[in-house]
This record gives sequence, C-alpha cells and structure tokens, in this order.
Amino acid sequence: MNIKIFGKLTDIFLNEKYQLNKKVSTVLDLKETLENYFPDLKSLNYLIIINNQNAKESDPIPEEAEIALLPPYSGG
Amino acid sequence: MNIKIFGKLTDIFLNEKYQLNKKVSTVLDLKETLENYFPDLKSLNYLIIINNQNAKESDPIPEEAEIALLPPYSGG
Amino acid sequence: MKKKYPFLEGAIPIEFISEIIQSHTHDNNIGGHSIFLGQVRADIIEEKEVEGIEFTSYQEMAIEKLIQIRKEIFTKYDLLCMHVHHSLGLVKKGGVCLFVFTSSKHRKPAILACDELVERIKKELPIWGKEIFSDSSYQWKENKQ
Amino acid sequence: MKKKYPFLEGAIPIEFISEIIQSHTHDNNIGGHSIFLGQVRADIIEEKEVEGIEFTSYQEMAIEKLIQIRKEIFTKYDLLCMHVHHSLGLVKKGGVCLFVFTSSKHRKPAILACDELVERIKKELPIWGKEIFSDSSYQWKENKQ
Repeated sequence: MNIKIFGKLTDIFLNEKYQLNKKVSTVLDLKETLENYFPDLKSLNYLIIINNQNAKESDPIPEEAEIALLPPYSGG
Repeated sequence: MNIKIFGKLTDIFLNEKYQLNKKVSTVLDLKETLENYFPDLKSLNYLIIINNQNAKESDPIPEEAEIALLPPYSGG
Repeated sequence: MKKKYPFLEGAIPIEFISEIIQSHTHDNNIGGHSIFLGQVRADIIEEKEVEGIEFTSYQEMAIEKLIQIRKEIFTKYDLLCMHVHHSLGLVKKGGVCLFVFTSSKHRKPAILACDELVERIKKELPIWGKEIFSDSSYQWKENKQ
Repeated sequence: MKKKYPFLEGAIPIEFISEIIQSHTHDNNIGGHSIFLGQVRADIIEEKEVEGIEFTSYQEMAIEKLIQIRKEIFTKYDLLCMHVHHSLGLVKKGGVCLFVFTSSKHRKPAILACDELVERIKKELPIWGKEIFSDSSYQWKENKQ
C-alpha cells in the first residue's frame, strides 16, 4: 500500500511517499500500525485522507485507495 | 456671501457658486432664505457646511465663513 | 482646479495600480495586501447606456476628511500601509475610479481596514458622480447603501 | 509535478496580476473588484531571517476542493468573476504567493466573497509552506487562525 506524505510529516518518513507492506483493514488500524513504526507521529496532528476525502477512524480502506497523510495546512 | 454649490444642486442654482446678497445670521436663516429664492431646494436632501464642518440649524454664521451646500455623496 | 492627493484626473491607470503593488514588495514586513477597485459600469437606464461618469468633489473638505479617516483607521487596525485614490473628471465605462490599498503583517488588519475604508469613502467623502449617457444627457448618480 | 490551475511555479508576477485586472475592465457590468495578495514576509525567528518559503501541495485534492469552494461561493454571492492563484515551489521574501480576485456589479458581493475565499483557502486547501532561512535550515510554517 502506497501512502503519500506531506509537509512536516516528510521529516518523519524522510520521504514523500511510504510503502506499507502490512495489510490493514480500517483507518484506525492504519493509524496504529504507522504510529507503531513511527512513534514521533503520535505527538503530531494529521489527517488521513482516502481518495481525496477526510477519513474517520472506523472507515474501511478500499482496495487501490489513494491514501495520504496531511499535517495542518499552511498555504497563503 | 459666497456659497459653493455641488452635485445635483448645481442644476437648481445653474452654477457652482451663488452670491447671496442678504445678511443671514444663522444656518436656519440661510436655509429659509435660500428655499424661498429656490423652492425646488425644499424637496431635496442637502447639508449646509461651514468651514468644512457639517452645521446645525442653530449655528451662527461667522464673518468670512466658507459656506457650501452638499447633496448626498455618490463617489466610488 | 488643481488635483491633490487622493485625487487623480480621469480613470486610474492599471499601470499606476501595479506600480503601487510592485513598490510594496520591497517591504519584507508585509504579509498581506487588500485592494478594492471601483469601476464605472455601463448601466442601462431607461434604454440609454451610461458612457461614463464625471466626478466632482469639494476637494478641501474631502482631503481634510480623508486625513481624519486615515488617522482613525491606523488607530483601529495594525496596518503598515494605506493608499486611497479617487478619480475626478470623466471616467469612461470600464475605467477604474476608486483604488483602495492596505497592507499589514498578517492578513486580517489589511482586509478589515480595506473593507471599512471603502464604506467610509463612499459615505463620508464629498464626491459626486454624474452619469453621462450616449446622447449627452445625464443623471446624478445615487449610491446604494 | 506539472502545475495546474490554481497553481503557478514560484512567485506570482505583478504583471500577471495587472493583466488580470486589465482584462476585466472590458466587462461593463462590473462595478467593483476585490483583491487579496499574500506576500512572503522576512520574519526573524531565533535570530535567523526567512529568505523564502517553499510551497508544496496535494494538488489533486486541492484542485477538487477549490472547485467545490468556487461553486459554493458563486451560490452564496452575486459574483461576476472569481480567480484564485497560489504559488508552488520557492517564493523569495517579498514575493506574492497568493492572489485572490473577485468582481461583482455592486461592491459588497466582491468584498465579502474575497474575504471568505482567503479564509477558506488558508483553512481548506492542502498546501504547506516550508520557511527557508539564510543558513539553509528550515522550519514548517504554521498559519495563525
């Protein structure tokens, strides 16, 4: 599963994408898995986006979904 | 006494200034004199300005005051 | 009559506006600019089209009033810059007749000050517009509240 | 990555802004334009000066979101035109990184829509700024509420 990484989160993943090789079924599952691999994530605010939409923790993760992790926006 | 005339009031006075040859002591006195000479004034909203300040009817008119009649503003 | 700040003869050139914007990119404390441009509309009134608006002002009083407004706006908002320009004389349809420009460190003071300035300029500055139609007849402009 | 509307590479040129203004003076129904420009400040943070901000975005999502915002703003306000542009990549201090432009027949819809657009763009578009210091170190920009 490919995950797009943005903003200050790239300092944690040291990349703009991350390949997760574990199967996860829900957003909560994904979140816990990532925070287990990258404990620094726990102290940060970020959204998990599935197919351009903000996802709730209970949402399932569809096959071939486009997943992205977004820290608070700071454009303008 | 010279009076400056602005905006749509110039259509009544047919000029941008008006020389009043009667002595008037207060703003009310001035207003009644002008409305007597130019009855169309009565149906219009306008301010009487003395030395760049909006004048009340009871205000006296100083010697050598700069007097102006202003219809509602429509700049911008 | 000689025109003094904030008045310009005829339409405000777009080059003038862009020069003002350009000159403020050298101020590294500015984080936001808010700009309002008033433009002459070709309104159709009783089947006649407005060709332009001729602006006149009681200049001495307008200048005194604008100095007072400027002082009040700078007291109320944390502004870095403020510029106001208004046309006198004829501005043809499509021409810019009012240019308000404010700058501040963060966006909000510039936005709030610009909005308030536009309202106050329309309401408090002794300026009048005469709408000239294509057949040379005219009517005096009235501002909406 | 290829940049699509509303994104431009680097600082938004003042000539680009004045061309947009100029092109709207041909629309005789427009009575007012409201413009906001966001500019990169040379903030001093712990004795280091910001030399520029490098912007990145989740472009597909930002574009989809802006289309939705545009629709909502046109439903809410009686607008004639709306343009939004945002920089991607490095914008040096003093450079314009956000350009919002709205036009309407009477002034109020343009002013209200522009103000709301600036707030929504800052809050809802997935864009991030990285403040680059003169010694090449950086920190991630955080927007004030």
